[in-house]
Amino acid sequence: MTTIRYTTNRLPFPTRAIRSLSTPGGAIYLLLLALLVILAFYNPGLSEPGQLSRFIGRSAPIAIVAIGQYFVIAAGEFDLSMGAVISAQVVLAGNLIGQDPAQILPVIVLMIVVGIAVGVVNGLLTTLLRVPSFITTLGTTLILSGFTFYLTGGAPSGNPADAFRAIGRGGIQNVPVIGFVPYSVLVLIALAGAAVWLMRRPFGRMLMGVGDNQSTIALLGAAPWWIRTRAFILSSIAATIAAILMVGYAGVSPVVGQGYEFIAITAVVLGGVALGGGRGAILSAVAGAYVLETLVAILNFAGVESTWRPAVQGAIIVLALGLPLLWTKRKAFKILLRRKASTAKTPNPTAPQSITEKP
Amino acid sequence: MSTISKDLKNSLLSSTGTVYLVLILVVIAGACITAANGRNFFAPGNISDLLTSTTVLGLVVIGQTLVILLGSLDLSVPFVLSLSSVLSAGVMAGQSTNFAAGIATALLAAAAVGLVNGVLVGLVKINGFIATLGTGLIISGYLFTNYRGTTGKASPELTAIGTATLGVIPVTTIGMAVCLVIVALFLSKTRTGLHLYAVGGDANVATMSGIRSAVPALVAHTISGLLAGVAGLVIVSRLGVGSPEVGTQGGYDLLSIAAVVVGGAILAGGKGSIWGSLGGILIFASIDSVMGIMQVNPYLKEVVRGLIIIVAVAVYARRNQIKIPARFAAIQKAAPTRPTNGATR
Amino acid sequence: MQTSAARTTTFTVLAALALAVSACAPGGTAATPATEAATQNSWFDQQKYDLENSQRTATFTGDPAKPYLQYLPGPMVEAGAFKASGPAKVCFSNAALSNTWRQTGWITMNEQLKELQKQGIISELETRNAQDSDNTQVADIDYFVNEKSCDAFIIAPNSPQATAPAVERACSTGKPVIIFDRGAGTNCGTTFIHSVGGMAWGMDSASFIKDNVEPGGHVVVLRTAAGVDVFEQRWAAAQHIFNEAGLKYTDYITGADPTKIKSIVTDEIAKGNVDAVWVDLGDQAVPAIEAFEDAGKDIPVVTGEDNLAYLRAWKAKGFKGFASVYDAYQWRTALLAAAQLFQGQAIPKDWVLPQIPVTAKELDTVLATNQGMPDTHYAASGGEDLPGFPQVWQQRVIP
Amino acid sequence: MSKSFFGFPILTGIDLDIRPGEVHGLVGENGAGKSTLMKILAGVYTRDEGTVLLDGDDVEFSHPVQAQLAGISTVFQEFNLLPERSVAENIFLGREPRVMGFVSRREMNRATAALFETLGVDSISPSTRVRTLSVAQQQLVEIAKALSFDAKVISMDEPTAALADHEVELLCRIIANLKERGVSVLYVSHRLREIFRLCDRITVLKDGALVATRPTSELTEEELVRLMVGRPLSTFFPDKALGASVGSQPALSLEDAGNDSVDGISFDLHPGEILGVSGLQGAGRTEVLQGISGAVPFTRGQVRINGTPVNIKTPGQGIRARIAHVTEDRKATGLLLNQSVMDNALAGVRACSPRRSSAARPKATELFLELELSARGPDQEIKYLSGGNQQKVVLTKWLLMDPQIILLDEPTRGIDVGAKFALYVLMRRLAAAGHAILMVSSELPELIGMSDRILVMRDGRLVDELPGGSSEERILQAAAGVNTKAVAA
Repeated sequence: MTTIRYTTNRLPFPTRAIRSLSTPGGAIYLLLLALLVILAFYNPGLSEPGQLSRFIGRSAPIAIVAIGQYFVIAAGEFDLSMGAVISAQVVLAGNLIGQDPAQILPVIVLMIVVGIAVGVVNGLLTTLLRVPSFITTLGTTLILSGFTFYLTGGAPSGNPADAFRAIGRGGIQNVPVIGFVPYSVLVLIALAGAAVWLMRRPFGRMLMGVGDNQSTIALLGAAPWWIRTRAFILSSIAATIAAILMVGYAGVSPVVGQGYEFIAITAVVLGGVALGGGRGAILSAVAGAYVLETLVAILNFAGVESTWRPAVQGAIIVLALGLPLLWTKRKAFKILLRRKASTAKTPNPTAPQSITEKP
Repeated sequence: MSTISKDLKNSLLSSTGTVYLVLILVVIAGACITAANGRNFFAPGNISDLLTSTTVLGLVVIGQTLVILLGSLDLSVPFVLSLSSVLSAGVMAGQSTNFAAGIATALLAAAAVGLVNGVLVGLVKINGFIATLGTGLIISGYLFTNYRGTTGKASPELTAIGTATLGVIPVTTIGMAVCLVIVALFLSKTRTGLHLYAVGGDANVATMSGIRSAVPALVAHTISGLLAGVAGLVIVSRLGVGSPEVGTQGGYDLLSIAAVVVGGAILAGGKGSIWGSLGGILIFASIDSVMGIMQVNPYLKEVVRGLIIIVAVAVYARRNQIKIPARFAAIQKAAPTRPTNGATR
Repeated sequence: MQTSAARTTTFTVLAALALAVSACAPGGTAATPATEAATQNSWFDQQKYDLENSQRTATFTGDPAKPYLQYLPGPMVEAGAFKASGPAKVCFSNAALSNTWRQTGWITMNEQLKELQKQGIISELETRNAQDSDNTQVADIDYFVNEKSCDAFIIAPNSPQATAPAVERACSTGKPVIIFDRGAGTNCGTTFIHSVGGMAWGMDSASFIKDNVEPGGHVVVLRTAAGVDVFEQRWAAAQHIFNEAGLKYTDYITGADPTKIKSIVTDEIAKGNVDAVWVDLGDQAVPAIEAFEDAGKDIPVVTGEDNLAYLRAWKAKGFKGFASVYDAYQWRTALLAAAQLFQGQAIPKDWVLPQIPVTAKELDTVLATNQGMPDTHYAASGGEDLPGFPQVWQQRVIP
Repeated sequence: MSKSFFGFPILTGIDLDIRPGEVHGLVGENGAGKSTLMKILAGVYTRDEGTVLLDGDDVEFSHPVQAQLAGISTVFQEFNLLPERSVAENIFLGREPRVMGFVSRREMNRATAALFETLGVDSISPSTRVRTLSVAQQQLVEIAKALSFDAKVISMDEPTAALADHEVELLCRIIANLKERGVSVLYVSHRLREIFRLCDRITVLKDGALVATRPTSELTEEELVRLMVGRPLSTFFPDKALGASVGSQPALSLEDAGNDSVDGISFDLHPGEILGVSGLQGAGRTEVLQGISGAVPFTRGQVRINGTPVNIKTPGQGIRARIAHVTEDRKATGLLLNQSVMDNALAGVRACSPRRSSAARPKATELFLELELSARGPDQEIKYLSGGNQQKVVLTKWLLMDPQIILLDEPTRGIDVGAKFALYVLMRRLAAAGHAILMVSSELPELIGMSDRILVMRDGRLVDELPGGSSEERILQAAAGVNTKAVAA
């Protein structure tokens, strides 16, 4: 045991970056890079000006949803209501803005308010009534989508004004080098920046802390219930912003947002963020979202039969998470195979002391 | 059987009792509401409908209960169910001679998927949520690539089972009840069944007691797959054909999880019972049935379902608060007991 | 650290794997070879194809102002025992209300119901929605059968084969069983009401593409879902025509998710020339059109349906469009069929409704008639002569 | 029957034999190696050297179940029970009796009932869920479980720590019962009265080595205490004389404070003073600290801070009253294991005064350097640090919140000697700077070396107050209730 003296000097950034590549949260960037190379191989046009930024732009909603989900997962919870929030907000935007540009601002404000309300409900039910978030958000999903469809007659009446849709559809033309920059890329960059900033702020660290060990945080005089509730609020706001971008990008439809909660959870987990909370980096979750989207694009370009695509995604998920675990467990497996016969002799003498994590 | 009845009695006194209390209230309220509208909740048609809708979900829920007791989840059930339906109907092709082969193929495939889930969760130790999401996606790829729409044809025997009734009770419901009893027996009468509770409740205690946590995981997931397969067969028996979509159409993944939780189980594992889950399904089915009779707008039905889930679990969470024994409790008068901060997690 | 290193290795392996998967994938690039796929589509049925092809252009019996009561000459069903002495109860097992076409039809049906109730022909319509689930629908039909209070059944099956056994049980009650929309895998029903058919739908729009795209051209095909018979039939017919015309095509399953559609079309534009977009559901066309706009490309031939969102985009953007029609007014016909039986009138056994597509010629008229309707409305809703028109459809309140 | 151990790193050359039907007491101060010894016997740890002979056979266990099957059962301090399962299911977990391949619940319940009958317990039904039982009853279930293995030896680790008096009586009867049936009991306890009452022979451990094994009849309580204590450690402590301003207004004063766990707590804590709290496990020391800080608040009595009455009901209020509370279980309530060193240190400031958090960062660095924290840097995850360094970070966390009153619960538990000394120096320095420190410790030398005064607790009450330099014997006697005349009225 050599004593390492505490040093305030952090390692130079490149060293830290390279080191982090060997962590789950860092390796996702390698995977993303590899997939982008493959995508460029199938679609040489990707290197053309504007193409890459368009690709980033159209995937921005998923990345934003992943950011929202990250907050909740980091705090040790789930948010299954994100898809329903997106659908509800899309319908809201379609019905309330209509073709009247004057309505845009008030309706955006209303949407954010609705988003916050959903987050508050999710958060309070989970923290104060102690309903597991999986159930809470499943319940709010049903309630929210049921109500939206009931009130709007099953579908939004039509696309909102073009000025509103420009947020998700338009962009800045003729940018040097890049060519076209969709607004959604700017929104994503702003949000990701804000999220990174927020995670470094006291609130972000408390959020992480609550996911890591709620008791410690509670003894420091903070209110875990309020920290968690804010995570749910952030996630609902993220879903709302994603909804605004999606209405802009492709127009209204009640199916917009369907299944996004699972995509978001998958992206976050692929990004090395632990279910159960307290671990993982927010940008890795964003990278996880882009891994999924790049994969979909590759499958499109490669002409893989459309019906097989979910299977490829499923396989990637299982392998990406399973192989590392399998690698660390290979010893245990050997022991298991060897001791197949005897029941009394249980393997792994250190097991009783190991701390088992529960989701 | 006496131990089973004792077991039943025991669980009725515990949180399962709450579930059935809620169920009774729901049924009474339902009967009143329907009666107020000039309809009979207990009409044979309605009872039969209620039981039929309980059957398929019930089979899935039995498996899901095991998996949740273990502390895992099974999101692949809808796809396993569809898989079983297309395989059985495909192999049978309407021929009596293929009856057994069709059933065997479907159940083997379903159990195999369950086993794979079990390996991923129990041995590789991937989070059950993610693992079964992944296998579900893989199966869906297989299904939608190889089957476009309804396929095959049930053998006459299977169709006969699907339509047969004993009084108002469909034979398939009786089959579900048999599965329920078998799994209940498995849980209370086999070591693996008991160990399942232990692994889900506290993995450390299980290991200290010499239990290998992988075994219950493998068994629970395999049974869950197998029962989803049986559910697929029941669907084929009723529809006469297999379909790659029947599972996803029913939304059996989240609905079954919701039913188990409404039945008093906790998602973290180790607590819950088959009988509670049965109560959970019956609560859902009764409310659905009332709403069906009342012709409630389908979207409002969803709202009601969502409310039930949240309210039920909130009620159970209240009941489950831990009380700390007090050394000087006698001295104090009105001071409220307060759990330590750690107890909330 | 061991885990971490393993992670990196894994990801590298995965990346390689992904590469391998994509490299081995059939087709590799561009479009699916046409001839190979032609034999594959199990949904193609030459007989049905020929029949619907002839019905497309046939002359219909009845008042053209009331297309929902028109039919093709053929065997009729005598009302006979179905004649009711007073207002009768109809039970309706509906597959779902999960898309805008069904919602439009359902609104029309309810307005028609009010009329028939006023006239004292129908007392009540009891409805159960199966929410897109075959199993639920079977239970719903069995519920009606067991309750024994229905004087007639209307069934809009979720999938024809799967609901067949239950439909047969409804038939065995001896009460009239009216099937509409997707059809049942059994012939026991009193009548089957439908517009010409899915194949005709596909033929209409695919022929338009054939006429407007040079042989060898490339069509992007957007399919809502695999295995749903309505969509599969539309596609089977269109595929047949594309194959015959020597057109190349790439097909995608979209789930009608506009975001997905737009990404797909954008990628296709990036890959190279797209000469036409064929959709199997009107909702899919608008995002596809927008993808061309956003890419700064001219909009090629994009087919659609009679939903107003498409018709309006067509009008506004002036591309070569074509709207196949699958009449939403058949929902109304189903109820009228029951009413006619109760009144002792004969109805066609196979009630084929006209299915007249909207071409550039009719576009302005159709748009004028439907002014003020929401984008989700379908022009062929057939409610023009009902008292609630147009407010009820404009407000779009789902009963 | 005999057992021998030779040469452990933590335990060295322990040579111990337990006779059939004997109750063998194992005593020693904290850290003497009792727990390690028990865990080796239980199969939780493996030994490095030496042999364990059971009935003359050399045995080695790599898993608790092996030890149990061989006839050595252990009742640990933390229960290994599933709260949602029945008593019988818990007792037979992993080896449920089967009839024709099926678990026989009837047999299981019958066997459980029989076990309780042999124990003379009739209050527990085999089919009740464990979670509905009291702590004492759960303890009995653990004992029944240990016995169910047909144990030849049962070792018990502080079995009475959580029990009330009448429950202790029951346990004594049970042990007597076991003894009659020829079962040997290895009894670890701090409560000397029980040791003398129950044990036939007593083994004393000190610093991982065996001091003596004597028949109980040859020992007096005073002698035993003398054997246990006497570690030459005083040189490790920094000078005290830095200026406890006793006599000035107390920083903290409790008057008849109490709640569910403690009662009638009254004392004053002055600025510049280190007040030690001693007592056996379960005496209510931790609960007093929790009451003061608001973690588990007092429900009666009066607390004053600097003379002003306060009513602290939550940790947040405690922090606003400038109270720091370093908890006993670092991992469970003190650390954020997956977070970095810096995040842990700043957690407190961020939680209660986020605006000051950026200003706190350089201060944290200063403190780290001053405490000679051994870590790779601010970004290292705290779980990779040693216990001592973790504790330094926890202290830093609290100091950054500028407390006046510092509550320390077992501040040096699981910490190496070097880190301990650094902490002692820090404590002294803090006291000298006018902080008031209340320290709970089970390490008597530490209490004696550091405290200006020592409070002794027993059974939830304050029983004695001793001056700083009191002898270990004096403290132990008060804590264990050996010397009845020492009990304060």
